[in-house]
Amino acid sequence: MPKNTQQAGKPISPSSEEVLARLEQLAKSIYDQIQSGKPPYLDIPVRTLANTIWDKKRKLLVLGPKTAKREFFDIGESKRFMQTILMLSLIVRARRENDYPTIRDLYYTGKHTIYYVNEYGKKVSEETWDDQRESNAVIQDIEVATGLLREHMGIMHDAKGRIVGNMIIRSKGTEIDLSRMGSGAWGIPSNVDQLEITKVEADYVLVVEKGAIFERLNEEEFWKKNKCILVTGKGQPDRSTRRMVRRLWEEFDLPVYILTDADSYGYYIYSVYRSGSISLSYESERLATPEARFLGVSTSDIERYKIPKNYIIKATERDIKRAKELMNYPWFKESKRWMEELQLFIERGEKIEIEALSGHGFKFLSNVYIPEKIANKEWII
Amino acid sequence: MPKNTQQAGKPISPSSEEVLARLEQLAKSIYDQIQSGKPPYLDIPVRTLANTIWDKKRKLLVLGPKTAKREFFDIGESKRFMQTILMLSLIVRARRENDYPTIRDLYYTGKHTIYYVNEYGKKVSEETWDDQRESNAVIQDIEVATGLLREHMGIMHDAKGRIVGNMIIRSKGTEIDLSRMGSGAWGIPSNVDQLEITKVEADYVLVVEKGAIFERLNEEEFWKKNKCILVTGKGQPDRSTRRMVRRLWEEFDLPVYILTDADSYGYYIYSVYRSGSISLSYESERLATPEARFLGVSTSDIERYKIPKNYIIKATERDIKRAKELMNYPWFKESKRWMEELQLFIERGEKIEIEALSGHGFKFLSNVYIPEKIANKEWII
Amino acid sequence: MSEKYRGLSPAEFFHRNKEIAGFSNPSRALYQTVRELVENSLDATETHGILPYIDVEVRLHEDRPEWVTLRVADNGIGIPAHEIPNVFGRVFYGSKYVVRQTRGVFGLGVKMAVLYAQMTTGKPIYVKSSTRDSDVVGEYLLYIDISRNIPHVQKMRIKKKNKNWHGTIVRLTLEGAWLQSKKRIEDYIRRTALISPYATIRYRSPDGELLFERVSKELPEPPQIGKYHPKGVDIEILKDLIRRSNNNDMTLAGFLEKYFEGVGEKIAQEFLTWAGFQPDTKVKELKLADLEKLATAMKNFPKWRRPRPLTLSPLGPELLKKGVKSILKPEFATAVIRPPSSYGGHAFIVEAAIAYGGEIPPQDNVLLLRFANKMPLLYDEGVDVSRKIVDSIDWSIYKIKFPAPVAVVTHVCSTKIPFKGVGKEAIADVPELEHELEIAIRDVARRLRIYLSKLEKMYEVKRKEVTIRKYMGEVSSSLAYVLNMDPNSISSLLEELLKKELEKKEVTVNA
Amino acid sequence: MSEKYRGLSPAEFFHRNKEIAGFSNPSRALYQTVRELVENSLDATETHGILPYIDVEVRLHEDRPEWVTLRVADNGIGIPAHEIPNVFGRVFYGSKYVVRQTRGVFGLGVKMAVLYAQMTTGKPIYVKSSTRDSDVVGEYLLYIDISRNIPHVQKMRIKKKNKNWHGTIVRLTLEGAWLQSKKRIEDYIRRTALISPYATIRYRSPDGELLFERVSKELPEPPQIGKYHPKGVDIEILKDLIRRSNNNDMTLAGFLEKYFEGVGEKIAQEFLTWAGFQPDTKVKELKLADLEKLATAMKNFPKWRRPRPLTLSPLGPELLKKGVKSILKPEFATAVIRPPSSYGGHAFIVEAAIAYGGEIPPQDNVLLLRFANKMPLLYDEGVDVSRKIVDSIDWSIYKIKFPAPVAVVTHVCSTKIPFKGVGKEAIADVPELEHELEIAIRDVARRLRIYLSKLEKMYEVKRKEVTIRKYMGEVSSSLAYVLNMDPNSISSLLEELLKKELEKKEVTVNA
Repeated sequence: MPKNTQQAGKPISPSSEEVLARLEQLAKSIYDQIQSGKPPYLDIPVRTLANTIWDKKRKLLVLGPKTAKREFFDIGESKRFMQTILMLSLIVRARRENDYPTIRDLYYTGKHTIYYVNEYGKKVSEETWDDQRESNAVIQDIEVATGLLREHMGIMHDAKGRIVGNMIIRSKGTEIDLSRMGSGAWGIPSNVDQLEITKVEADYVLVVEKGAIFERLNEEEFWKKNKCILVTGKGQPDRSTRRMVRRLWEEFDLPVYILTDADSYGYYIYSVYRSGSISLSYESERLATPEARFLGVSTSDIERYKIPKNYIIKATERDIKRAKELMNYPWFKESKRWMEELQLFIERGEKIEIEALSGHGFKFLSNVYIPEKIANKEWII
Repeated sequence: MPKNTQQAGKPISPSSEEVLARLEQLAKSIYDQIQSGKPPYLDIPVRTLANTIWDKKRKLLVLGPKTAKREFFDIGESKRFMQTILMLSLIVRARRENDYPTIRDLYYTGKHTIYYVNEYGKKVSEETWDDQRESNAVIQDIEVATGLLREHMGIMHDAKGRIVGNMIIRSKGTEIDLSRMGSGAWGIPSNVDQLEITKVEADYVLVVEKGAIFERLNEEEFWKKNKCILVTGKGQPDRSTRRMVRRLWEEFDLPVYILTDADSYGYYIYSVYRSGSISLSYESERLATPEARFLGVSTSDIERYKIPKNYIIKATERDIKRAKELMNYPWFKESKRWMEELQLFIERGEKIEIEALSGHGFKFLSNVYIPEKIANKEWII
Repeated sequence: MSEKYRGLSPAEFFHRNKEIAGFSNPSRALYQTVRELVENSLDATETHGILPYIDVEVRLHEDRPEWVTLRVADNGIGIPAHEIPNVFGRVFYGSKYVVRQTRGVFGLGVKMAVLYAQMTTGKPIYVKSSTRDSDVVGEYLLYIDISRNIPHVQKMRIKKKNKNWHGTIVRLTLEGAWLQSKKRIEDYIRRTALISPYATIRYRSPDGELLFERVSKELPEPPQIGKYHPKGVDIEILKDLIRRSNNNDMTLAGFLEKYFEGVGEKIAQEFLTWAGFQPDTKVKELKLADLEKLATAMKNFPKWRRPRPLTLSPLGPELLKKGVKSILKPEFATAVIRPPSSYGGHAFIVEAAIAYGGEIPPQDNVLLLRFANKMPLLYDEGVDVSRKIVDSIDWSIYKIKFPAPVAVVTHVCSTKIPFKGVGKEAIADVPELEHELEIAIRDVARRLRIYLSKLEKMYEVKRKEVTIRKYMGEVSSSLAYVLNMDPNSISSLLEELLKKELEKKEVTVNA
Repeated sequence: MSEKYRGLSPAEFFHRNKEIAGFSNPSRALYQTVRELVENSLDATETHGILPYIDVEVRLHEDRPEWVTLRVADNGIGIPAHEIPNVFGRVFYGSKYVVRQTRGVFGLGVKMAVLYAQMTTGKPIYVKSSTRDSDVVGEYLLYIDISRNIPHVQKMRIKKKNKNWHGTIVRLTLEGAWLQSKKRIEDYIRRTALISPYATIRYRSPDGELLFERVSKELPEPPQIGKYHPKGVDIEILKDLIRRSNNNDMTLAGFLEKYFEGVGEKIAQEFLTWAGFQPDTKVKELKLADLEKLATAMKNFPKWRRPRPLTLSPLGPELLKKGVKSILKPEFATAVIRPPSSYGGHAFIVEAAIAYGGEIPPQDNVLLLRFANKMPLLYDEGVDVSRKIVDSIDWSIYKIKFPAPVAVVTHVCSTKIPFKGVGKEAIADVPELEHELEIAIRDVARRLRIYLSKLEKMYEVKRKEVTIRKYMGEVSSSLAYVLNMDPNSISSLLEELLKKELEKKEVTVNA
């Protein structure tokens, strides 16, 4: 059953009027403090591990109730306060003028020099921000303070994802048939919530870590032969790819299978589709697919599929360290199978790539590995 | 006028029969040597700067007449000879079985262990190849030896490019309308030569270095308002993006404008669209767009568009070194304007990003910069 | 062929092996000569309660550019006329073979200078001296008879004193590399003035004149001659003391009480019982094996008292601070002294100072000035115990971030400085000494931290005001845009709120 | 208070300052004592044309674990019975105050050992010796009278010789840290055996016995006593020589010809004219200023001949190679000797060896074994000239890639080794010496390269065959797949072609 059938396929983005209202309300609340004689502050939900809660029932990371009081008159916070208000005004301007800036555009638009005299009496200067990490951080603050995703605010990013399959999407009044892309694919746009998914005829979603494997499976028309939606995020997935996968899972109740290399980076990518990043837990309700299934390639497949020794790559210390970190993620910790798999990876200190399966023939992946794994329910969750 | 009107839009890939024949011929020539009692060798065109010729008339880098005799019985070359023959057999197998392997698949498929006794009497072992650079190198050797591109041989790669505009492509019997992608775009496939471009209604091609800028311009429907084909390679372009741009230029006689950051990396990316890499000069007849025009952002635009000082990034030593290297490329050397621009970059030691123009407003790039530059013919070539 | 055997005089030995004493080349020899003469002059003054006036002059020879004439004059106790030839003309002759803190210890330094001068220029040393209680002045031109290690007087004059002058003037000419050593010599003089702030030092050289006037008339208590500490003796020292006692009836208990530092009747009895000796044994009757047993027991007995500091003469924190301030000219300086301690039977006292800001230039590492028995140590800083301690300290816990204008001064006083080598430039990391030095250095560092903290707090309030005003314009204009309001009205409200906020805080700092 | 002046004996001086001579602690003292005694024994043998037999024994005291008894016996020329007390009981007494290469130079080492023993254990040194031309054996138990620097004979026995024995046996007991120094001592003995391959050295210790039997009966030509080189003199040396000449009629020309190395009538005349002296001047009439002028001129005259190597006694390449092979057991070894050279009037000769493979373990840096006047140098390698040279060489140009099993041996012979310090462990980078050492080291490295090249070439042909066969299977099966043929038929054809190819090449190498 679809998780959210009433809204299946419909655009989810808040309207422009609603977006603008929420942004303006934030400014208003600050002005009210000033007018009533109170030192102004912002209440920002805390984005740290300590305020990140694992929702056992929904199997998601969510932001906890803690908030931080960012005071303008606190010397350690006044700059961040200023940056937040400045960024807010830039985003408001873009919405009022119907522009779609990138986060880099916002960085440049808000960056300028402040001249002043310092505590030692010298004339000096300072930038509103020095690098994009600062401007990005306040965008995140505004996201959590308003409950809006940056995409809803019209902020664009370098979208990497590709998708093909028997599905139709309505975007800007156009019907797009993702089964008629020829050798190409549809490039997933920044704001997936503005899309209407009007038709999906598939048994599952197959998400492939590597773009080259996607190209290969696409050229072979694997999605047609196996009745699936084929997606790639080309490595670590961007927000729009994750959003698309979640919508297919949530709104169309499609099983989601993730195919990565058998290494801690691949396992981490699965983790990003599955529950997201701890530091971005405020996003996970919209960007995570909590029931995503790890199809492969797993460490135990080395034995099961008799991968030759000279296809095996020695895991680095960084790989092992990363795997140990993953073992602390709740969605891995609660899974007996995942803990077994990670423990095996750590013990063996070996990793293999998807392409290592080609030792059994170029068609082994598409004709044997994927269908058999799905048929035999040999995924990991 | 189209450069190649008789073939405008038609698929260019050689047939499978022809591809197979050329590959088999290479093996036959080696067997003939052995049968006639000669130590076997391969005649491979040399892929170095010394055998790279600048075709002044066509404004292209081309391979010169030099070839290298790769002898099996030469201790320094026998492994490479073996690897070449091994790779040849893998590619032949893929063609015979209608597979589309990635270069990584080929790497794994051909990688196995050779056991032998060394000159000191010890039992040792060796891999057919140890990393993908080795297997890639022999793929390139086969390309130059047979005159086929890897895409013609059915080898897939991680394709990054996106394209939108008033154009229709026929692929695998499907008509794809690139003006009906909604907020998304069409992901350019690996083998562009199999595509038939059946209709193009545009005044020019705009190639944007950055994916995020592409997303922004696409969401704004810049291509509709300005009647152009909008392309991105997302940084350094892959072979299929370059091939698509060249086909639009060559077959449909469209001016091609390149938009990058104002730094030596951006200038290099222009260079790759323009004439390709010296080490891959054998590709340039198919992948280069010799009359590509550099639209911006240029170093002189810092002054012209009054870019604020705090938007300017200090160029690194690597940037300066790269710019000096670019000055030695024939297509830069022969251009008075390019030499001026590169000299200015080196002198000022400053760089700016496309997004720096957002200081003049979010719409400045699409409403002022690009249209004015094109109208005033302020590109560089 | 058979071997021919013969003895060498000490003068001949050091003539052949001059590098042993630090006279390895013309540059080092010149520095070393300056050092030897200045240190003798200071020993002749302050050790005897005289405020020093030292005059150092370096001149280059007109005709022979590689020749340097050095003249050092002092207002010290002088040297009796009949002792002058031996003091300057005989290796291993002097007044410092006692348990007492002095700069000179070997009875070698100035003789090496004399040797070096006569072997490189052939010129004799000129000495003029008069003691306080004498009515004559002695003047000599001297050589050392190297093969016999006795003075060779070329010229001598004893004349009646017509002024109340006392002191010593020494002049000699040696082959010296002035250009290569002038920086070190000036540093040495400057640091000597730091550690001797009660001294007036006049330094004239081909580069001009420097005058370091005393900044205090207060002299430290001069050191007294003391006794061996029982913990540091060996068999030969016992033999020597017994021989010199010249008393056939002296008991072992009496011997210990008379000849050793901090040994009274009670502790002597306790030790002898512990060691298994009869207290009434006659020392003259002790056999060599008994002496060995006694020496080992003295070394191992755990209850000896610590040596008293009577033999030492530290500066004290006030004088050290004055010296530091007058030479380094910092904005902040402080100094401390540690209680007396001992290693291997030798008493020692450690002093330290720290200086910050002012004319001290910021550097990536602590500027370290090391002293031992009031002598500046310029060479071999890298292997010295003070550098080891300074490098091991995390200076950020004292609020010092590098590059910083901070200097540390360390001073070790002892009857025997544990130098690492003959050049007397680096102090070895004897555990007891290292421990005391670290405590002293951290103590002054803590005091600097207090000063820096107060300084910081004063700027903190100012910084808050500056920072919030810095961002007020941005906040006002941004809010105004979003809310379609006038920026000035928002600024006014914020300004008002800020003033109220700042009134809650007020800080002053005494530098 | 007034000062009390007195003189110290040299023995008393070094008793007070034992660290100057390298006796700073029980570990170093034990090593230093072994070294002093072994070096004396070797000087007493090879310097006089005797194939050395050295017996070294280290024993720990049963009751006193910190006490170590050291016994060294040799078959040298012995010491005349009447000289034994002074040789062992008087500082600055010996037979090595001449211009000649010996290990001992100061006349101090063994006295320091005696001093250290008597002050730490109270035990006398035992000496037994007999000369070749004597019919008696002298035995002594000795102390040093420290305050007077004269020997104190506790027991003495002179007895008739009943065997034709000659040599010296020395035994003493000192406080020594055996565990901390045993590794160094064993290294020292082993390296001594390397540089003296004509010596048989037996080393017994609490860890067992090592025997290094001689691998050659060929002794190097012993060094002769020579004269000063005119370039290195100073005023005092001139004075001393003139005094010792005892000839009032000697002319300056005659003086130079008689007392200085490599000065004949022609060169003496030329020099005196250059320097502005009358050749027939009587030396006794020269004033001190004349001597200064003479010394300076002698130092600066550019045409003195290089010193002849009569005073030196290098090993020669054959003996050095034998020593290296017997101790390091490499697969390859070679050695070279450089022509005599000089610095500052001192003749020197440099030798070097290189060894590769065999029992030498691969290391990330060249294993360096340094020697001076046939003495192993174990400490302070980091500041030594040989280490500096070895580190500056790009060893890849000699076909050496690290980790590599390569050892370099350097040996400097001179009448005066320019040690950096008193410990006699590191040689200073004197330019003339550095230059010769680098040439020697590169020479042996070049010879190693030739050997490694030949080795490489032999393997090259073999490698070609192996390589092509290695890949033949892949080529055959790949071609067969593409051409739909049988792989074996292609392999057969290729095998036939390969055999023809290999017949064109044939190489052999003599290791």
